[in-house]
Amino acid sequence: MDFDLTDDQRLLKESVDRLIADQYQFEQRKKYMAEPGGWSPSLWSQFTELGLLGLPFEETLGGFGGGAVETMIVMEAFGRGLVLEPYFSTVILGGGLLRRAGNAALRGALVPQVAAGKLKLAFAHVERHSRYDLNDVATTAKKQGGAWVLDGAKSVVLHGDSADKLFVTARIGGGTRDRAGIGLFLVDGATPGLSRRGYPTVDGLRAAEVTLAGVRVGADGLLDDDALPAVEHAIDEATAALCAEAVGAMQAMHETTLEYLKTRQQFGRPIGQFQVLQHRSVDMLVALEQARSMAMFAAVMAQETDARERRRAISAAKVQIGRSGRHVGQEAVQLHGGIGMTAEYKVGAYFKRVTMIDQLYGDADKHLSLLAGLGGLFRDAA
Amino acid sequence: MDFDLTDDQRLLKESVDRLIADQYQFEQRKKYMAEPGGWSPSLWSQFTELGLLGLPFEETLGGFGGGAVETMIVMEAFGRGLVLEPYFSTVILGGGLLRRAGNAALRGALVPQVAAGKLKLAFAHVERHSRYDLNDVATTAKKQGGAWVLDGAKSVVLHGDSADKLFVTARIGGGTRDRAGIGLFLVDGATPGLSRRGYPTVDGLRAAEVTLAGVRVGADGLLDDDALPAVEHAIDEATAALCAEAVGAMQAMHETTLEYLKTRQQFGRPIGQFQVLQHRSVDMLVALEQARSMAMFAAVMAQETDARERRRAISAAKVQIGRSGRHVGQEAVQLHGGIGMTAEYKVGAYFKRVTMIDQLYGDADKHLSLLAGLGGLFRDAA
Amino acid sequence: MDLTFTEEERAFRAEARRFFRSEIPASIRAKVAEGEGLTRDDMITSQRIMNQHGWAVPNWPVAWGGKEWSPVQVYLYQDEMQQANAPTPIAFNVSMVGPVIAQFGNDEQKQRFLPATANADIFWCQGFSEPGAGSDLAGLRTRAERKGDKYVVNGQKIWTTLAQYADWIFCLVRTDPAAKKQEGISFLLIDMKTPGITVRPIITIDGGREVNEVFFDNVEVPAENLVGQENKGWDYAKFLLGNERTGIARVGASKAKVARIKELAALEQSGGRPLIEDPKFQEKLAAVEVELKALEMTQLRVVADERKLEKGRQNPASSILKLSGSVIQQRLTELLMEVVGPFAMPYQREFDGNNEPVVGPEYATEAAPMYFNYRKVSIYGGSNEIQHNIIAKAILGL
Amino acid sequence: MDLTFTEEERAFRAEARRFFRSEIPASIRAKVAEGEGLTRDDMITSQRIMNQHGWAVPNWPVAWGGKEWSPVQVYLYQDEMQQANAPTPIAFNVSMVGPVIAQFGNDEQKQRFLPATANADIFWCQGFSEPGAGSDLAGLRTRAERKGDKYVVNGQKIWTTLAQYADWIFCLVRTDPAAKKQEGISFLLIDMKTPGITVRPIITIDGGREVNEVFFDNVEVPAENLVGQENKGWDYAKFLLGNERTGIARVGASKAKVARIKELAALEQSGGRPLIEDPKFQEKLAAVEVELKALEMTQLRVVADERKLEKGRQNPASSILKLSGSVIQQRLTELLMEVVGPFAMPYQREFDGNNEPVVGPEYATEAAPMYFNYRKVSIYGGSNEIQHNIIAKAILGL
Repeated sequence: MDFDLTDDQRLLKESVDRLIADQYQFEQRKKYMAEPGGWSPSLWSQFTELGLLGLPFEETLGGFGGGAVETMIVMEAFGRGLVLEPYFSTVILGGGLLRRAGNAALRGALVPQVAAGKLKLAFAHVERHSRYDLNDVATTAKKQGGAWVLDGAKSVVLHGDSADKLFVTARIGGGTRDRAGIGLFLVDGATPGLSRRGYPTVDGLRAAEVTLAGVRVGADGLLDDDALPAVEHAIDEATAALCAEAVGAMQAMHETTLEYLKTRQQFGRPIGQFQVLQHRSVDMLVALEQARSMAMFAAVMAQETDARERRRAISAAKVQIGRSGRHVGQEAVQLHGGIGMTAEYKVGAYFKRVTMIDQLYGDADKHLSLLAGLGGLFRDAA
Repeated sequence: MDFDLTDDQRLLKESVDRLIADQYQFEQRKKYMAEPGGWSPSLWSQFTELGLLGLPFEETLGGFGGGAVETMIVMEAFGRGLVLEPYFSTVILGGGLLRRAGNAALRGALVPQVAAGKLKLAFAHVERHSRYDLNDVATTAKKQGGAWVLDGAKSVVLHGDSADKLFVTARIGGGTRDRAGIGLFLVDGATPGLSRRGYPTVDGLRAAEVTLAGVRVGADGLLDDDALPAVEHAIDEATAALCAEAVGAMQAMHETTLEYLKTRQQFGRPIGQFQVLQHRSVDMLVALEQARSMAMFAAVMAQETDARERRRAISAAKVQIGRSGRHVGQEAVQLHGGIGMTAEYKVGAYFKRVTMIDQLYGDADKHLSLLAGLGGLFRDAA
Repeated sequence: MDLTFTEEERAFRAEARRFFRSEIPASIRAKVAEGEGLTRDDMITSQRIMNQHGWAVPNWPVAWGGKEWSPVQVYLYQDEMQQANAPTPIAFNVSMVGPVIAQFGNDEQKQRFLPATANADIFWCQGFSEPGAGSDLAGLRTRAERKGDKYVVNGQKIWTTLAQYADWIFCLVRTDPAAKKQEGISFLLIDMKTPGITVRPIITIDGGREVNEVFFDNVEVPAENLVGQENKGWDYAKFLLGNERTGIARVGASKAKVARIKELAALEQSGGRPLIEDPKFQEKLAAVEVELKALEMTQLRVVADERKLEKGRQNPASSILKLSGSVIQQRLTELLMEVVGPFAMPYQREFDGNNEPVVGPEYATEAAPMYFNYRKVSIYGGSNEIQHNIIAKAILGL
Repeated sequence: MDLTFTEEERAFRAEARRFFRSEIPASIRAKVAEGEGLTRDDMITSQRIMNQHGWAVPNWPVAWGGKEWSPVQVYLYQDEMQQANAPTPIAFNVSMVGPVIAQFGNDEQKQRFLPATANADIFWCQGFSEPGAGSDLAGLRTRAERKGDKYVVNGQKIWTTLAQYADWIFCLVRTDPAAKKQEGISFLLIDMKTPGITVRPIITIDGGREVNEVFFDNVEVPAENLVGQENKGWDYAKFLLGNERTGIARVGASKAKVARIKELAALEQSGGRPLIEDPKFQEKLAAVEVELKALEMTQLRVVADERKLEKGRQNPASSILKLSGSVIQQRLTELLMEVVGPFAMPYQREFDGNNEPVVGPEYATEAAPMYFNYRKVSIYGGSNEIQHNIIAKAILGL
């Protein structure tokens, strides 16, 4: 039991923290958002130089060999900066699918490109009716000769507009909501029949609607013909990463709010002297620290191979993150008053991001249901 | 739309309020509780003299002819006094069953006795496994010649120890959880085979375990051979009365807490000057007033004959009362600090009573389920 | 005590229901239902329809178009208006500046402003808040110096709602800087076209533009635009803020939201069945409905009590209307977010010039913006913290 | 960062689990599980078993029986103790007066008191709170006047937990009434058998007797019973209160309650099936489990950090342990009430001399008393309001 960082981890943390402090002040972020793609290619290069794009990959392929703790360190810092670049879709989500479902040859071909910043990935999975049920896939893949033909539509594909290649789930067999029969394909963004419409998301990031109309993929494009377990594991890992990002955002909101309470004058004194605001700042701290604890728990448990144990842990973490995020976000805005409502001020941007993180891969209530259905966290304490 | 009391109602309110103010101070209540039966026969006589025991009965039988508003007035005052006498079991619950299931002859025989304070009633219905499901009745009634023979056991029969006669539900037909086939019987307390064990309840009132072993009841003792609708209506009316009682108790807690905040000195000033305690008193007020509103709503809707409409309204009220009661009760104790934890001080007694009211006939969560299952309160606002 | 409505009251409700649902254009009411911002034309159109019907300014003196309705009628009028998703009459005109002019203005001001205000020939906005002041309204610093028959105004207002639509602004300005905080404030009417006024939009976190900064740089205002006496403006502001409580609980609007959530939750799937059939979702919604019903009853108690209380005194229950109302409104926006699930994410407000076809269901586009926008209801118009302070002092005597 | 336990730590946990579950009598642990009050004998029996095992006073200096365990070991020891429903070592002895005597007492006091305190040959109670003082502890007024080689003590203490069991009481008394509040206080050890001491029970709302008033009427105390220096008692009290945080989150105890609730909810029927199968009940419990898991992780972070921080400095997370811990404990008692349903109503505590057979299931008898009793955890030992004040000041710098 040891919460200390290793020397390597400390170095990583210092460099990412410095990057965010130097390059991701809120005013700088506004500039990146105004760039054509909605994020900064220049920052992307810096991520490459720091080795962040190779973070979770094996060192033999040019990766950093990092694990869940390294990801947590980076994502928490990115949460403080509200990073706009397609890191999550490419490295966390795409990287996770590569690790969980890609064979050695594919990894050997793609990882070096990802690590070098030359290949961006996205995961096209959610459909109109699937909501948070990962098994709900209506998009079809039919075999024609040696190839697969994909038809369907995918919604809210994070950074789907800028991705060079997309992971796509499609049904090879079974009914729309069956767990079995879901195939995972890797599709080049330029494949005929694949069309994308990009748009901004509420939190200032990007997503796309992806339509697949007779998209032909070679036999080697099918990475896994029963992919749900791998998809679930990759999304659990991604969820753990989002928990860390949310903690970074919550901490930033708490610090910003404290700063405001100490400086804003009303009725002739700093409003931080009002006892009610003091107590509410304390409750924000409690929510933040409980969330931080669960993000750590999620990081450790994301690597668990027993799917039920992992499910319990990740769902528990998502519940805590969702609840803490809502509490901290709403209170941060409320305690700021009017200024907290303005788009120019940073606290609202954090609030929007943690709110969207709650909506991703199941909100707090959804995960509470999942956890309850598995009998809760503590099964036999006695 | 008129929230004013009629002149008669105002007179009733004044006399009950005066009775409680004069005779039901907390120290006086302790004396009543120490009497052999756990309540005061002398107060019971005073209730009789004021006409309270005949409150909900027709005037031709010696009653007061009061309706739901009159009951609300009395029960709210009783909530402030934390009245110990078997008024609820005899007049509200017993009276309700008499009105809903008793024929004219029976009412003619019993109502004058109740109104004169000579007959106390109780309702033996809940069983070990039934929890809050009124349809769950395992006690049996079998016909033998011209009589019925009852066998079974009833739990937590409010004021069952002092009742002269008991209403008893028993199954004439159907399975344990069927809605049909439940008979309602009136059984004299002295009938052979009926045994009672009385005990105090957590809130200082009384209840009894009632065992029925071959209890013989004449054919006229069966009041209703399909009694669930009448039982449900009587319990809905009783629930509305409990809501009013809870509001009286909540108001007393709020007043007591305010008084304490204004007088208790800490750190050199009345603790009511601390902003946090001010805001929390305000939140108690909100909870109290919302509860009061719903108690009024329940009073009006308790007489509704459409069972589904009545169910929605009573359940909604019970949800609000349960939640407000818990909030006000817990905060009243918390804001008092140590003194609030002591049995000698009144605030804890109120807290215990509202807590037990939540446990009666379904707690807040149970009623929220019922309400949700009926599609909520507002069905078509547009 | 009789909690049913009288025959007359029921008839009045029916008439109000008919009026709002058949006379106010459906296209405008759909925008309100969806939380989409109204255009200036929408607001003026709706206001004029109400004014033609004689229902735009029921709270004003009869001589100027008021109705002398009973409190119950006022309640029913608001409830039906909100449930029909009809736009509230322009509050700055009807609830704020109109009553002040009717009460404290001189005859010329009344003649000049009241009919035009009722008919929205003038669109007003309110210049009260300032950057330094916030909850401490009386700390305002915008100066108005008397020079001959003019005031020269310099300073800045903030959170000025719909200033971009406004023809005129009513302002609190400091006319005596030497006096104590609440004294030395005056109530001034200013034409927005006067040289020296600059309006700068404030974009809120939902991406909308409701509020603005308004800058005054040597703005010359005729002295005849002073309402009442110089340095007595704080009294008029208090009168105005006291009137502002009307319909503040927004019960009818929340009822409309509940209905909409039920309608939309029937269209969305969750776990292979309509979301509205999910017991857990049902319970979350039912829990808000209970609070809302309680609030409606509380409001009716306050309404019924208004007849009896001498002017100015308050039923303690009235103080909770805004507090509970704001919590309920905000909670409903959370549930709407839950209804649309992942489709809350796309940002589709026209503000950013996005005119492409909608991503996901049409109704999803406003869910997140509405959620973020509604955080304001516990901030603007006296934050919930200030409400707590006021209630603790005025009602609880702490 | 490695969140798994080392081999040594796992072995230590196994040993602790074995010890608490096999050496502490099952009858005593059952009482803890059910929330039934322990007798004096139960507490002494348990303490002596731990002392024989060398585990009664791990936090003391090694010379007096301490263990120099790592913070993780301390955590595991407490977690296993609480999960096994083993009684906590008598806190007044082990966490409070023992460390004070070991740190500030003279050699004679150490020899005389420490071994007897570790073995519960002396049962201590704490005389800090007074009726007028409450959260303002330093406002105490009990006087101790020096007369020759004695102090003469007059005054009153309140909320004195288990004074009815105690052989000795350690008291804060005012020895210099002229000094400022925190100065002029001394730390005195008093034999409860001394003439002039009266103990009066305070019955709490759950019907239990845990706390008392203690009156001092010209109680003569040998001056040798003064700990440390006269008028320096406030320093020792602060030292003592700083030690009190150990295990304050009660994570292990809450884990045991979760397990018990699951066990009992399987025995109760709701709607014709076991309550534990009701999805709504499952979710309510799961929601607390999430908070509890978070608290456990938070506690581990604090524990891991203790090694690194200089003595006295705190990890910000430590401040939330008592706050969150109290909310979780209280919430679990609410769920236990829900499990027993209507059978929460009968009042069956032996206190009232009721020795009849149980009404409803045996486990129902303690549900309501435990719920009411646990309201204390947010009041005693520094109320949650005071905790908020402290955190706001010390951690947030407000």
